[in-house]
Amino acid sequence: MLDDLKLSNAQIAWRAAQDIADGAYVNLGIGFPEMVAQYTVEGRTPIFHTENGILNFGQAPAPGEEDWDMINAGKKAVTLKPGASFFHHADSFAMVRGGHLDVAILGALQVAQTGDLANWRVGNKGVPAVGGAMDLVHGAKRVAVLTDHVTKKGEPKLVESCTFPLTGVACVTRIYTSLAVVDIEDGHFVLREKLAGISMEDLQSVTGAPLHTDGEVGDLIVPAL
Amino acid sequence: MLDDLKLSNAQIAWRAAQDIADGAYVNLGIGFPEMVAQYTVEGRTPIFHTENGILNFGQAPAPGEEDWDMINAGKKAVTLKPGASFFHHADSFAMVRGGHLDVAILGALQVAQTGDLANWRVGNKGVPAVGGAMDLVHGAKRVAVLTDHVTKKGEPKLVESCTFPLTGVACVTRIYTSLAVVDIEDGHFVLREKLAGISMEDLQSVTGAPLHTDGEVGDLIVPAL
Amino acid sequence: MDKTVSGLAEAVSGIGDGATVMIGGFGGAGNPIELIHALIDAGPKNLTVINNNAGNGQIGIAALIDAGMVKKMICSFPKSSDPRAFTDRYLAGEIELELVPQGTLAERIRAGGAGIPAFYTPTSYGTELADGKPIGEFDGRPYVQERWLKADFALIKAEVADTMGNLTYRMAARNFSPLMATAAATTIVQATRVVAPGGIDPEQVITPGIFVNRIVEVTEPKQEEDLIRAGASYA
Amino acid sequence: MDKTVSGLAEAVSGIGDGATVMIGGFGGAGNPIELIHALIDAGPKNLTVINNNAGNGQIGIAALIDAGMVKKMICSFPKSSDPRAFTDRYLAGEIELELVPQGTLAERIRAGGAGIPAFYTPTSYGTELADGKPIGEFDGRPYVQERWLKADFALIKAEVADTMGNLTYRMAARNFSPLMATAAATTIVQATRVVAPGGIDPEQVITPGIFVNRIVEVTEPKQEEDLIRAGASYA
Repeated sequence: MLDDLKLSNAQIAWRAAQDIADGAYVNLGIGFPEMVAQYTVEGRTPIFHTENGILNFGQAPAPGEEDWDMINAGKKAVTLKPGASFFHHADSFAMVRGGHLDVAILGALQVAQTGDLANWRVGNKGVPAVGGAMDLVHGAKRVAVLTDHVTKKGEPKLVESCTFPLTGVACVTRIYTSLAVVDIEDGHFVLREKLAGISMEDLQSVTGAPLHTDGEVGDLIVPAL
Repeated sequence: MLDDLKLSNAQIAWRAAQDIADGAYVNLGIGFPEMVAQYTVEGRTPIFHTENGILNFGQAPAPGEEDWDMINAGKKAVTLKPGASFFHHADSFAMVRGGHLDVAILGALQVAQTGDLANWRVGNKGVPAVGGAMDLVHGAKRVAVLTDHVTKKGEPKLVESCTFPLTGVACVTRIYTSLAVVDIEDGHFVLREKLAGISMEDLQSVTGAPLHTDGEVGDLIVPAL
Repeated sequence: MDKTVSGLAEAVSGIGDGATVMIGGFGGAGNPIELIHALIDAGPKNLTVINNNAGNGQIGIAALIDAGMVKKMICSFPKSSDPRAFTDRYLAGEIELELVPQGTLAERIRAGGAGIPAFYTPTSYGTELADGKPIGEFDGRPYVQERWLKADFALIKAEVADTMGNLTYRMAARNFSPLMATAAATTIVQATRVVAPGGIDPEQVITPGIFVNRIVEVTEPKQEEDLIRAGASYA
Repeated sequence: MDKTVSGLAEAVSGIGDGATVMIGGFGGAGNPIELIHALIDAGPKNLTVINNNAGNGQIGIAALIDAGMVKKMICSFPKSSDPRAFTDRYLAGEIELELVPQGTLAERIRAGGAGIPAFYTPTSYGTELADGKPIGEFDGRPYVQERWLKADFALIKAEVADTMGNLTYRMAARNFSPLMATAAATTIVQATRVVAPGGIDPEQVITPGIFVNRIVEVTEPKQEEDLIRAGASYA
């Protein structure tokens, strides 16, 4: 049933984009979070940061037009917008660690009600790779997560405490899922919006820790995408 | 008697300049040490660094030609040589603290046989001001001092241990005085050169700690300046 | 996005009593004289001011001190060409001084901007300026632990700004300014020229716009050294 | 003063067995392919290599690993487009990995160049990458103490170099290179264009020459991503 109701990744990204203010400095994690840029709200011009040293990059160039010296952290070719700048890695992570980004939007394997995030490694097999994830979770004024509400096996991704290796402790402030928008406040999940078609009980049953409310729970309404 | 023999400041600066290799990166302290630049050995091109963010600056401009946005750490107007660069203060002191300078040449109130230097403050009266002195003593591969051998009152400036507030501990490696060239090695003064006209005994009598020797002591020979 | 404001008064608005203010400049180079004088006009009290020096002559930071607005200076060298304003108040016990070695001052400000709460440096080890600070030993050598420096506001003089806040500087007027721009909650810039986005080559941006909040164009900025040599005064 | 050398072989001379080598580049941007291949030709063993990634395809750092010359990688992301060379050896236990968060890697290298033996960062606190590292608390928040990183050599790709070693870079090929240039005892640069002193505007120098030891001109440098897409191999 949830599979019929739930938002697509594009719709989750769209919802996250609604919360990005005009002029905000934003870092989008590699992969799914990068989709958020496509749904920038009309009339707003966020400035996108990439760890490898560009502020205010834009869309991918047309195929064949790539310059591989102008890439983002996902190693995809990008273009520049007017007012862009290049800088080295220490300056780039000064922006991150120094709290200069307004928002970082990341993917998640698990998010705990304490705000702990696990998103870099499932276990201890294979080659570990961390990139900039552990920096980004401590950098932005607001750290948001995009994620399916449950795993492919139907297990909660919003949990009491993470079982996968942590990326950071008490760092996430908002979660955009395929079913809901959940804030993290004082070590609790606080439900802000949910799909109208799902009951509180059903939502709680696929969430690994108590969903609190604080005033009215809004309807999570997104366009068809 | 010593007053008749002793080198002028210009001659001390000249002697120090002889030890600056071609292509060396050099910081000259404000005041007396700045004179060293005037005696650069023919055919050598040291590169001068100033704390406030210039590498490879040159002579003062002609009077009236000053641009007060192009000054050295002593707030004197300078010119640029080809291959100069500007950078901010953190990068400038990364050059210093990171050990990238080949030599820093500083003034001294006292130098101890341990290499301790006192050169920023006589006592605890008046307004204290430290500038970059405490950074420079830990920055360069070689930290040298230019100084009269004794104070105006005839007291030794090369001492067992400094009585004035310290600038740095175990930092000075060579001292160019008005009477001698003295290295600091393993907590001892090691005499390298002395004026031919002064005896070992007389030199020792105006030096506040034992002068050791390690091989032959050369004659300190400088031109009339 | 346009960070320009209408004038100097708006640029310095909101700097209240007790604020900590970083001010760019070294000697006469890079001091944002017009912003400082606008701040004197605004008149907040009990400021903590961070600059390499402590003002010269009767303009800029010296005038700010003369106006009785500065409670404390954090600087490396409060003795420049004519430091009377600071000296008089300091000897009278009317102004506090936190003396910081110049490289440590620069690194503490950079650390503030870069989210590094503390670091170790060889500088000042064994001296009175390390008194009371934690000492750490690394690879057999002692180092002093220093803390980051942040500010509520930074006042910065730039050469060119675009409206998004990207900045370039002029020669050695760069000095502490790019660091201070990163370490203040609100960074206020006076620029000799303001251009549209794209007007600065992305390769040549020294301060990226993310560090800048307000920009005011001052097309013919005063140079502190020139003012001092001319005997100028704020009043 | 002229830091240019006659060719690639001379540029990488003296890099001996057991050396620690920083190599600039992030993804395909900024990797000094020609210097890396010259290093493979020279053939030292048991190298420790520091780069954000751990090589891709069959060229550059991947080829260095395939040649059996690398004992240890220090990097943040050893899983790029085609990381087979590293993956195979890592899973076979034939190569060590020190995994460092990207911002911490950058800051550790900067610290190495700036004479800062240790610093505190919020990054990795509470994670397995902080295991065994000292924790410090500042203003009520916990931080991880990290140490500087230095190297014997750095291999750097620049856009323009003057003969005194002043450098500019090309777009996002800048990445770690200006940091690594400061943190190595010997910094070796391949530049697309070498000019006389004065050929780079002093305002636009990114790496001042003090950090550079050897320069070799490589007028048409290979771009790693292009090589990988073309299926190129070192051998």
